[in-house]
Amino acid sequence: MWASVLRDTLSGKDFRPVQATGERYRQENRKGRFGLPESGLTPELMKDMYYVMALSRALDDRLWVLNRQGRGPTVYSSNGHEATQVGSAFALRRGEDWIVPYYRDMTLVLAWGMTPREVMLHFFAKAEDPNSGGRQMMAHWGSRRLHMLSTGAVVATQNAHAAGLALASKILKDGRVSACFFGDGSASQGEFHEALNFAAVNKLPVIFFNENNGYAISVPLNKQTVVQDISARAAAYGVPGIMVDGNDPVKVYEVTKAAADRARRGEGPTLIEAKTYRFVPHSSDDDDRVYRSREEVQEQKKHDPLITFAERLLKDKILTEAEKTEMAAKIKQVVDDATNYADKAAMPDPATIGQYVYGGALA
Amino acid sequence: MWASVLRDTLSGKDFRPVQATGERYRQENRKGRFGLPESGLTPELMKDMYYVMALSRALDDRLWVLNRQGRGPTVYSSNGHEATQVGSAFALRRGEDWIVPYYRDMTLVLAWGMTPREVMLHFFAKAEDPNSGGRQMMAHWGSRRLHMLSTGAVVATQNAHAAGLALASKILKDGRVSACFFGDGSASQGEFHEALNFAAVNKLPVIFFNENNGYAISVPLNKQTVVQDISARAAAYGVPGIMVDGNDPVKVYEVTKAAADRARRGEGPTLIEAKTYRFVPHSSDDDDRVYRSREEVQEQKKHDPLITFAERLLKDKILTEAEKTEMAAKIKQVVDDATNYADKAAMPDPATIGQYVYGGALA
Amino acid sequence: MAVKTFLEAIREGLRQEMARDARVIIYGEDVAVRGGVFRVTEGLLAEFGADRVIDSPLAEAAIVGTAVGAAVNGLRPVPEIQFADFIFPAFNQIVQEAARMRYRSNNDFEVPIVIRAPFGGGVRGGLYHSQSVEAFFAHVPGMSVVIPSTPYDAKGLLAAAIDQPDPVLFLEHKALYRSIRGEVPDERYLIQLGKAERKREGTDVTVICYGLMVGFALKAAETLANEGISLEVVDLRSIRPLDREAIVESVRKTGKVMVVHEDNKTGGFGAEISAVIAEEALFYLDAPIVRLTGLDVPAMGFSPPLEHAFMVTAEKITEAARELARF
Amino acid sequence: MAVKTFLEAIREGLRQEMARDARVIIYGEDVAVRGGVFRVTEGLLAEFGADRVIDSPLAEAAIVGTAVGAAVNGLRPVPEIQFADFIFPAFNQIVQEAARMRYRSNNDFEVPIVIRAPFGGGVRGGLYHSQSVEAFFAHVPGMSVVIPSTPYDAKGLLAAAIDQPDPVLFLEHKALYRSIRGEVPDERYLIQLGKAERKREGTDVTVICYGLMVGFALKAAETLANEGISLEVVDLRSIRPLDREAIVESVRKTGKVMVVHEDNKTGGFGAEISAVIAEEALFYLDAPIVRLTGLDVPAMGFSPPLEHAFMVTAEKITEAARELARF
Ligand SMILES: Cc1ncc(C[n+]2csc(CCOP(=O)(O)OP(=O)(O)O)c2C)c(N)n1
Ligand SMILES: Cc1ncc(C[n+]2csc(CCOP(=O)(O)OP(=O)(O)O)c2C)c(N)n1
Ligand SMILES: [Mg+2]
Ligand SMILES: [Mg+2]
Repeated sequence: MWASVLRDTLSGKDFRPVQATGERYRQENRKGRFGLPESGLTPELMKDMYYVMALSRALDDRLWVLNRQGRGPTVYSSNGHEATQVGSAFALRRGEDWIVPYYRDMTLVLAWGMTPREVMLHFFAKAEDPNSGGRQMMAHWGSRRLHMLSTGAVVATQNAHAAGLALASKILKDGRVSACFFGDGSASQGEFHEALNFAAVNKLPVIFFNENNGYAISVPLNKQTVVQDISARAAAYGVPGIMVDGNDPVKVYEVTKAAADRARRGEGPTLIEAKTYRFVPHSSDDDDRVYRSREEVQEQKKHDPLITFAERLLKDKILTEAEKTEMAAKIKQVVDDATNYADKAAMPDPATIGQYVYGGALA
Repeated sequence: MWASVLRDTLSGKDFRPVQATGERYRQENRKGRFGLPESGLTPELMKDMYYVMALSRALDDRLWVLNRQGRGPTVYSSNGHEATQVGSAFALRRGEDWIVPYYRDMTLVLAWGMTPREVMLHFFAKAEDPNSGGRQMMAHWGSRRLHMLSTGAVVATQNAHAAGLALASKILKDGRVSACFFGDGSASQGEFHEALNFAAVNKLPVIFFNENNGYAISVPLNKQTVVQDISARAAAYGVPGIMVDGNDPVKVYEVTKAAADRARRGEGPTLIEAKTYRFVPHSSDDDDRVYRSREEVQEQKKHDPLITFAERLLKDKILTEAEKTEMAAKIKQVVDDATNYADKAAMPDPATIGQYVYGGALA
Repeated sequence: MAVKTFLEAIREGLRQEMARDARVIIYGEDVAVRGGVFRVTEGLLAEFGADRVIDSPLAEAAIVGTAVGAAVNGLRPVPEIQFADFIFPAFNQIVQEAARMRYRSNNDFEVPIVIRAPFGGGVRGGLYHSQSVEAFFAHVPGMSVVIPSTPYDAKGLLAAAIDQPDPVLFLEHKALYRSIRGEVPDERYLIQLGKAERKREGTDVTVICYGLMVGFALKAAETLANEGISLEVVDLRSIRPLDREAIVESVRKTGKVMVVHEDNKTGGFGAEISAVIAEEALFYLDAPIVRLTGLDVPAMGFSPPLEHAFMVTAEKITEAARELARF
Repeated sequence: MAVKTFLEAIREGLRQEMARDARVIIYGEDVAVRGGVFRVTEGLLAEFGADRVIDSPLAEAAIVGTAVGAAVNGLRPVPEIQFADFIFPAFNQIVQEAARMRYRSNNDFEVPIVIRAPFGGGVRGGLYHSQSVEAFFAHVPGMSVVIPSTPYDAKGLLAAAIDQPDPVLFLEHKALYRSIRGEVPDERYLIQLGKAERKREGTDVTVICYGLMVGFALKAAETLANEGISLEVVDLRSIRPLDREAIVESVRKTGKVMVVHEDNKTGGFGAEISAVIAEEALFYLDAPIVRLTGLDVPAMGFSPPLEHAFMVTAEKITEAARELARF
């Protein structure tokens, strides 16, 4: 099923949510072959994962170029977070489960079914942007079709939303799991705690997924909090807190899968913390040289998940050099296509500004 | 020095803050005699503690009578929390350290130097009420003279205030410790976490004192949170979390003293959780029979700190029966005096309603 | 049809909506076992079970924030904020999240929630159990703010609020809960949001008001009728959406307007009403627009003299309206 | 005297206040090492040290809440909220705690804090980096809300705000930071809160405004002067306290008023200005009071056509003022 990502993202055509895919995962699983537990990850899926990571990085690179050329607005990157995001997305039921993304999550939303064209339409704030119709700044993702709840910019509000989605799932027994994504800085917000506590008490099927990259814009984690593991917060609420190497998409997949299974069994929420790093400034308006050394960034780049995962797939013969080259060419084509498509797309009609303040009788 | 509580509360006369009393404590300490660590607690102080507890209970009883007679407004009781509050107050430097009380804290504020007359003036909302000049509902304590920060009703806001008081102490090096008090329900508010985290990162001299009585009005702790020990939250922030029997004023004294010493040494905040129980409804407007059984309340009353502490003092020959009787008589006199005084005191002048919205140039 | 108190009408409305639509759930502090601190939700736990009537942890931001998510995923949550004074920790979730969701997602998502909150003073609540908070929320596009004044209106407006697929703040004046009674149909009925009702016809002075103030204005009208002064009382019922037509129509008739609310004056919702009139009906005015409101102090005091000095009363309305009529 | 940008004037003001009073401290997200996301606090960490310029955790309620405590215990905190759009998690601490502290304690405590926040749009900020939040806070007794429009005013008002022993919200329009320059005295000076300034004298139409809108109104006045229409531009500088006298005086002169702000119309601060005029200067009006404001949609869109459709511009002011002058 995940091979469809390849097609979807290439064609930009409409994505149809696929219901309950767990069975399929289980059938395709080849236990032990890659030293993995029975998680459902196949070589095919791992290749898809890599594809989405590479696509996301290339798309991100393009956004920066467009910004630096003065052709595009502010960029918010997932550059560095690709493994974390692809691993978690692949472990959930795309289009059926709910995700509530963070602005850092371009890879996540690509993995979840948003097409590069759609990302570019959002970036350029065009009328066709499926996230907000050009109303929101880049990286404020959302799509009912994909079961991806719209987010604003006030960090950590999404945590309560995810708990709420899960509350409905519990009451309606719809079998869905909800997952929200947030940064290490966001974990300082009271709402993170309120949401985690609320979910724990009500045993809600929700995953709180923390992408700990060690910085909140310029503020390093040791000024943000004393205990450097956000996952340590879980214990206070009787919730499992799991730490995972965010540069390893397979490990991230496994812990997310385990958390989703647990949620579906009615055992309640899980807090996952993926240790990761952002290789670029906070946004294209930021200058990270003020607050972190080039040496630190270089050191971190040694663990660039895009490179290490490719190496692993090549080594395990899941991917061949030829395929990789072919993929890169495809990706370039997809990114060009998305850029051109979105560039030419229409701007929102200013006459629509008053639309959708209210629905129902008040519309 | 604490013997002055007796005099102050009897006379209702102005209380003068006493600076740095640690030395005095140390001198008066008789290590080992009562099986205590070198905490500074003397028989004299323990007797004072008991006096304040008994005074508070008697005053509280009177408030309920006044309410039930239709002579007084809503009552918020510390009934059941006396040991917790007296133990913590005695461990701090009265009038020099800062306390930020909770509405549940009548015993605390009495121990901190507020006189029964002042409490009654507050209850009756008279002009002379030193807490708010009759502006706030009962149990919204505050006094600059006593270094007791005024509180509103929105729970858990006081935690950030205490951290802020301590931030100033750290910067100004004034040697003060700040302590805020809050309930188990309040710990569900995000601000509790934000304040704890802020204090931990900045190593602030502050004590977060949780009075865990197992209920937030009607909501039992197991609906409030999964882990029933609020002190367990401390670990996530690199802060000591200490649990103590809130029915034992001496133990509460000791842990609070240790936390204050730690704070003064510049080692940062401590979260203390005192397990306690409220013997009466949430307020005089509440009916607790709806949400807890009479058996449960009776069972808890077996550990009534007022009775158990008296027994202990009698057994240890710190208090004699004669003294206890004399105290009770004094207390009755004090409570009568306070009631009469406040009853006759003037109501606020409605013409003052516009005062004190602004100070300085805008007054 | 039965005679019910304001509180009973709301409870009956909740019960009826829950019975007809399984998506409606209730939660908040003390709403289940305790039936709410004012007993509004009493009996609902027994009738609808613990899945649909939930005692939540003490955390307003989480209450509203989870309601947003639950609404998106198919429910119709009706969360309660125990006192309006405690709504502010949830301010961000209401204003920035719930109210902006439809717009920011270009109509992809909607948030059908009704936040119920007891508000208002005159009940010895002091600074933190008496506040009027409507102006903050009426400023927010995407929100609706409903403030009923009678048992009949309360039930009909509540049904319409639950029907509305966007966030509604439903403010219940505490002083009305048990003090007024009125005929309330047994069957379900909806009162459209944004429709004011002329609660009394008059010719000399228009009093524009809502909530507790409506009864006070009617009392004042009664008193002044004996003096030959005729008050028209317009009950807005919801302040967002606002029934501009009803306001302008009445102003055209009487030429004299008094806006009455309990909330602080400066920046209170009365200012918006004045501004609408100054925009749309200026030349019909025969006198300055009078705002009779709570004073510009942080909130009403607890002590009776302070509370009384703050509160708008029937007497104060009578006096101010008499003066305005004579202008 | 030197020519400075708006941003430099604020930075200079902060520097000067910190140098003269060791109790003044600065904190917030990214304010120290990074010098703020807009670079307003750049250099202050180096000059005043890490004790007085603090990078705080990402938690607005804690930022303001701790500032309240720190102020009570002897400091003069000047916390920064990174964008005004993110002030709402701290709403309760500002409105219910900081602003009510003096009153609720019967003058026992005061909370001298100045909350600085960049606000406003026209900078491609979209829904969550463009908001105008002044109306929420101007409704709150105990608060002051200051909104400068020039480098000179910014520095003088900032000093007065820090001098004021009660909470002040100091709103800095982002579009002004680097776009305008002006003479700023080197020495310290205070501009009293609550004093409007007539930024241009005129006779036909009064434009009442603040912040970014002042420059736009002056531009409109320039344009219309060529057409023989004379605009008077009143810059409120602070909206709470509000200079009622200055408003009434100008209305008496011109008889035509236009209130301009970027914030949403309904319940925006313009309503209060209208209401004050309708109360105190009604019979001097020769035309309905015009409110030219942001639209009643949740916030301005990110896409340029949507942003432009929302924003009030010099052109829109010119047009509306022309029409009003002809009324
Ligand atoms: C409540 C709130 N305050 C401030 C901001 C401004 N801001 C945007 S991103 C950010 C840092 C977030 O850090 P983190 O959560 O670690 O995410 P990261 O960017 O590192 O992925 C801040 C302070 C915001 N969006 N929301
Ligand atoms: C933010 C907020 N929400 C609701 C209330 C109403 N309320 C007053 S006390 C209380 C329960 C508090 O429980 P807890 O903190 O355990 O204190 P206890 O009364 O048990 O000592 C509630 C919900 C409030 N004061 N503040
Ligand atoms: Mg981060
Ligand atoms: Mg409790």
